[in-house]
Amino acid sequence: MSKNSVPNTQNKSVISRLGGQKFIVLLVVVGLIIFFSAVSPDFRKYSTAMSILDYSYYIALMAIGVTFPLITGGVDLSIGTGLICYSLTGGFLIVQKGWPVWAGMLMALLLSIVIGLLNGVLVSIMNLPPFLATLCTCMITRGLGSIFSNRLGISWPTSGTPGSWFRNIFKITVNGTKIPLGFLWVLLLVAVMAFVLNHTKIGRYTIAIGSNKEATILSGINVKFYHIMAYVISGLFAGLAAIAYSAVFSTVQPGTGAGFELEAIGGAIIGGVSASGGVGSVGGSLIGVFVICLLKTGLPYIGLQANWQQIITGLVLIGAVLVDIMKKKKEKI
Amino acid sequence: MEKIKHNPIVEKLGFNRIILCGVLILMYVFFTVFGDNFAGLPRILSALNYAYFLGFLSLGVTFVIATGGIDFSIGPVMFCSALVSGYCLTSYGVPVALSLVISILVGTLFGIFNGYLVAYWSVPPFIVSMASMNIAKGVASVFTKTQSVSWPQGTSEQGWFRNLVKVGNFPVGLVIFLVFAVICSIILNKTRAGRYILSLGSNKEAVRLSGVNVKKWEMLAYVICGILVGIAAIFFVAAYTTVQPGYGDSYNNEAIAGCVMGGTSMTGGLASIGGTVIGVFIIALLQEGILALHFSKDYQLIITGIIVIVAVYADVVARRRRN
Amino acid sequence: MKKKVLTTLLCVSLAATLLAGCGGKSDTPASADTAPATEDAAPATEDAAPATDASVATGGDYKFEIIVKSYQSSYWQAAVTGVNQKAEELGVTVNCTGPNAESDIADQVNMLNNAINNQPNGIGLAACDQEACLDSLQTAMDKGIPVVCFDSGIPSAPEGSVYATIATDNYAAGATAAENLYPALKDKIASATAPVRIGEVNQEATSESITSRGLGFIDKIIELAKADGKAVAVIGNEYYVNNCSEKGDEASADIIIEVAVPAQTTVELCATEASVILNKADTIGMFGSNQVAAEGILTANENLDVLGTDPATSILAAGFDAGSVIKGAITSGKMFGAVTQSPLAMGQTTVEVLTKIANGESVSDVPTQGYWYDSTNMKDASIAPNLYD
Amino acid sequence: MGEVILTMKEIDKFFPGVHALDHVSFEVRKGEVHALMGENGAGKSTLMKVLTGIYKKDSGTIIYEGKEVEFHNTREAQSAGVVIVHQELNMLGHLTVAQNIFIGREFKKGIAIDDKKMNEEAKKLFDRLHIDIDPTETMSNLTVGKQQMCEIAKAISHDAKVIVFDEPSAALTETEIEELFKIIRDLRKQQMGIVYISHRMDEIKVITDRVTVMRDGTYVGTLITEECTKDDIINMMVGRVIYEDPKQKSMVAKDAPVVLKVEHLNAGRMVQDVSFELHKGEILGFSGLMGAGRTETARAIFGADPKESGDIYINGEKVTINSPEDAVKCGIGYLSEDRKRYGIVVQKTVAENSTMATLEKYVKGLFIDKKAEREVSQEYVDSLDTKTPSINQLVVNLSGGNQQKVVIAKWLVRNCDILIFDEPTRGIDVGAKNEIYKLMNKLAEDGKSIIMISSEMTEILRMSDRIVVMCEGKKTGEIGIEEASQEAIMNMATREIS
Repeated sequence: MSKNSVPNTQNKSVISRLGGQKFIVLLVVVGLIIFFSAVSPDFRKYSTAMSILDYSYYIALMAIGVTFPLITGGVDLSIGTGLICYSLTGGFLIVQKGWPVWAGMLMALLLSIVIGLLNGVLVSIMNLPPFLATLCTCMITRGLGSIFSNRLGISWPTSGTPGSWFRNIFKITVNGTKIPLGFLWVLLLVAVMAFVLNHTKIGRYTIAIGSNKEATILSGINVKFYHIMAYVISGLFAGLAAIAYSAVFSTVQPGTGAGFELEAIGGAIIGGVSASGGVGSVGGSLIGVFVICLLKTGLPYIGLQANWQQIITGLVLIGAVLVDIMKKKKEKI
Repeated sequence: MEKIKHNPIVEKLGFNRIILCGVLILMYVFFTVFGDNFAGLPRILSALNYAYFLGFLSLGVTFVIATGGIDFSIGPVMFCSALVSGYCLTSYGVPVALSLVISILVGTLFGIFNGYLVAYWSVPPFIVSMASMNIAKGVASVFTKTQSVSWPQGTSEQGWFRNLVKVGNFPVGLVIFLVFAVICSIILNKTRAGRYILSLGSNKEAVRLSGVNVKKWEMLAYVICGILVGIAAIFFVAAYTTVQPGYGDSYNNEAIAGCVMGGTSMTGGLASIGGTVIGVFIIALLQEGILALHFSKDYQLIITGIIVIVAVYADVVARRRRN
Repeated sequence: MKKKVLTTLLCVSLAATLLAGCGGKSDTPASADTAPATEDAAPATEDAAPATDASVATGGDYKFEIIVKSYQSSYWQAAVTGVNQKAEELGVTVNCTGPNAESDIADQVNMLNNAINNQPNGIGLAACDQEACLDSLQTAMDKGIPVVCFDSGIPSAPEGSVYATIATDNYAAGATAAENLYPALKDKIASATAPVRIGEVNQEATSESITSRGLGFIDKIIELAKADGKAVAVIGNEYYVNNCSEKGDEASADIIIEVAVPAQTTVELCATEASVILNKADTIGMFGSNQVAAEGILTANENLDVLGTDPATSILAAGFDAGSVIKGAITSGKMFGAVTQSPLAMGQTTVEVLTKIANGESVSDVPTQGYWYDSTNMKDASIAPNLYD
Repeated sequence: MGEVILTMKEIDKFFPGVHALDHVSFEVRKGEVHALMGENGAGKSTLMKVLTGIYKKDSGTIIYEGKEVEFHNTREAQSAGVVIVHQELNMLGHLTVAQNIFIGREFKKGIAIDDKKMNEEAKKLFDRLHIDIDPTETMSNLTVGKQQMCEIAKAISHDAKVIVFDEPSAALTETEIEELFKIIRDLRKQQMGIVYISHRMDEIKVITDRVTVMRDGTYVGTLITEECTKDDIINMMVGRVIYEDPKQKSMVAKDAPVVLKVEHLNAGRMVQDVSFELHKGEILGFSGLMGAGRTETARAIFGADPKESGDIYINGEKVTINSPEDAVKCGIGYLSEDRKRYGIVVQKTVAENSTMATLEKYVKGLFIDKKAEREVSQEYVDSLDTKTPSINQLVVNLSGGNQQKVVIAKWLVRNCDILIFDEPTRGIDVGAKNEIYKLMNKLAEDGKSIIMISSEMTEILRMSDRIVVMCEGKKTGEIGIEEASQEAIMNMATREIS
């Protein structure tokens, strides 16, 4: 028993497995890109890449955020309807109440933090199952969004009109070439949140809670606070996603948004976040999101009728998770 | 207070269920007082229309949640069942009775698919739901060529199936729904299937090590859910005629809410069919009442969310105190 | 016991605070309907209502229920504004409701049943689905509540239940778009050596109004092209291909009409479908058959920059409905033009007709129109009032 | 022994319906190892939890370093120098060793956590304790023993003045216990006050200076370890003498038939080429160190885990067992070492748990015959003397020993001929232990065959007719009870196989 060699090799295999999962998913992304490019010449255009990026920001941002509750062993289902709620609120204040754009955006972010806080309190202090608590806030944000905006669809200032500067956060045109600034932001945020997850107390305790909540409590850590923080992060990123969504799609309609969270969570899980908590990486979540986004945007390019796209997306989802399950099963024996 | 709690009936149903009943009655009184023309049969019938299909969905998902799993493909699968069978009826001339069977069959197939992946391949239920939700929508659109399907009107020759909901003003659907609820309750509490489903929701490994084929029983829960979702589809079209491909998600949350409000634990092992029925009635009454108060549906969602939170929190507190 | 009291208190206070959150807003649904009326009344002043005849119906103490298809797009907001304006003018009470999305058919049926139970003097209905409401219409008739359909008719309604229909002929409106778009493309088509492509994005293939517009556009293009001796083929979504006047043969066609319908009615999928078509080198024209689809085309163009008003260098896009995004695009030359209906007038007419029925006057169907507008005529008195935000 | 560092006086603690601590007093001196003993439920852990701030006391005083204190949470206690090494391992499997040790008080560099420094500090700590563990190792990759060492290292790293060991040896192998004792002696030399909670009498004699005994939430007395005998301590704990000596000879008839034969069983790293026979009416002890592969062997036989190769014969007939279902059909029952996770369904009643393995027999038509179910479970509640208010009680509310009896009843209802008891008395107090032993003997007498996996040498020697010893996944020896001795078994259990 005095030999360290046995656990050491095990350790390496675990690391390689985590990296491996990410690596496989990355390969899937590359494979999908190659496949779509081969089949459809239009897919190869720069503008297509721009579109895919544009449509991926909000899902990517949500996925970054939701990685945290997922790692605690929870989930946040409220981010999808939340996104619409925040965007509606911000847009309503800007368009109907004449607030400056920055103030509307700030308000959207504030609201997202409040909803995140509510989720955190429900889960951490009131001990409700995360699935359920966030299901309720999902319904609540859906309702609130409609009510805050008087049930009106809201169009954020379009490009060319005053107040459209916020669109430049995500995309600027230099000499006629469009630069996907938003993607840089997403990468930057991934780096920041990966740092937070791996090198700060918030991240460390997020993993600790997902790993063994009781033990974390007994280590004298203010678990309630850090547990809440995971949901606040998730909420805040839903708020950021709301701004990205508004900047890309302009018009936000009440009653929508349900389903966004599944894309984000699905992306995170494909990217290697364990549904039972403790394991996951922000970078992996991002890669996972691109699998979903590529399927969504790529399938129309190969001339597939829309209804088949959904079936294929469903099958790919199961396939991605099954590969992981099979691999774990093999390793176990 | 303590005395009430130890009354055998109360103990059997659970104190919180009794409170929930009270909430239901209070809500009715409230809406009658403040709503427009709320008293009377038409409102109740309208609320029941909503309660039927939602109720069957809730009953179904109760079994899945009892195993500690989750299924939020139920709404889209319900639509898929209604669309596929309805398309057979309207476009291929399949008789109504057979179409109804097809509807249940489609639901069952999805139940088998979900159950097999969860139980035998250990795919997390969350992922399975997500996938089968997409697949259900896709299959429905492919099958119907992306067309909505309207089932025959009550006045037409083929409209007899609407009698399942009501004959004249008599709510036949209520009777059928309650009969199914009783059957579900018996399955859950009096049969081997129910015993194993609840037990494996509480401690799957212990049940497996007792020599029980847990995979089979876990899958069965999803299949039962599928069957009930198929039935829900029938009641949906009998009340609302038209279904469109690509929708149905919004009913997931309400069905799960109704089930959980009634005391079924999300972590598995505890389920109450009676609670589910009350929960569904609360949601249905709420949606009718909110309209009668001239509020938008948004308020219904918010209030449902709050009721679920309070109900579950009460259960959490009660359980903590007991331990 | 202390703990129990405490927890109960907590529950109650939680519920109370959350409820208070809603309670505080409890006056909004009522005002939600009236607020836009007062705020947005300015752009659409009294000189609006081009489609209504001016006969004044004096309102009594009537109560009407108005049910719209959804609240999502500004189209419906304009309709509600019209309803409220007219109601105020005539001194009748209206209560506007509607589901969150046009796809929430069941919700709308519930709302209709609810409206009937409220026993109003009349109901104005923009039905999401033509079949789902029939039972309820029967009930309304049995109870003697008159129903007026607006925006979309219900052809199979029980005899006598619907007193009047105030609707745009969507098929004709779709054709209007084709009539205006085709001449601009004509030269390019004539000079083209290879087949050219005209794209059409429809948000869905199930709503009657959207499919009619889509088909109207396709059939008109086919008709116009044939007159010029060009062959047309329709490809893409099965429903449209099978229901247009002539699907043609893709191999031999001079003009290919490609019809796209996204997997779900979400904005980003509309945009994706649009960008697929816009990306094709042979595309010369686009049509988005409702606000979401038209905005999807514009969103897709954000990255492609292929839309414009000059057929020689860019793709010409036609939209449907108004709203600030589409209006902005037309002003800035991104979009060639669009068809707008007159939801404001439609809303007003609906209340007027309902009042007339309540007064015992006889009424008849009022057809409304789709108006083509582009950067040249947006300010015209006949068009401007219909361009809601 | 130095001056008194910690005094707990007249501590009172109520839980709903229970007077958990009834005016308990306790003291620790610098440089002493003070054993705290008592049966399960005697209040030892509760007392320590009051000390470290996990529970709030209802009355009484705690004087620490001459001042009255009250810690409100473990963190306060830790920073004052009072730390506890918990009975259950409180590790965070997904984090590294160093991250675990410094959880809650990470070194920081700006806002970032300084993992490098943590690794260095952890390394220093391990060097000080002469433990060989890589600080960057992921916790879940360590053996239970190493994990325990990490826990101790973590406790010590708090600059502790008082360390509470709550049953530290429960999961350790003999060699690891030796290591642990070395560390404890070291700490004692450094003038720390050490509280040592354990059930194992032998250890108490070896390592402690004083013994305080508790019973039913009350203080019974304090003895100087050197001046008392095991019997004295046990007497104080239970009020009666129940120490039994090893079994002298096998109770199995020479010609008893072989009911279970396992040949060349392979299942992963932990089960390599295991072969043995089990006779009718025999109690076959499986001994070995923690991690020797005994539980894995049992689980493989039972079909709970997949096996790679090997044959199983029951009553001479070859059988295929791919799942617990198959095993149960073959008449094998398995009582897991971890009752809560693998044995009972806590949210079900005693009756429902009793028939869990046999439910198909209690079905009338479509429905469960609840009357028959009640009858049979009542029968076994009576015959096993299970202490439960009623058979409708949820098992979660029963004590460990009684839960174990419910699990036994489950297999007896099934009428299994072969029973595998995996650590049957873990976490069960002395009185209940004896009852389980009696029951096992009776079952063997009735012709049932039993495989008993145990890490307690005394238990093995007391119960077994024959002993199989395993080490690192391989069977390293087999010995009849007549020849068996602690030394002989230990030899085999540590035998290196190349």
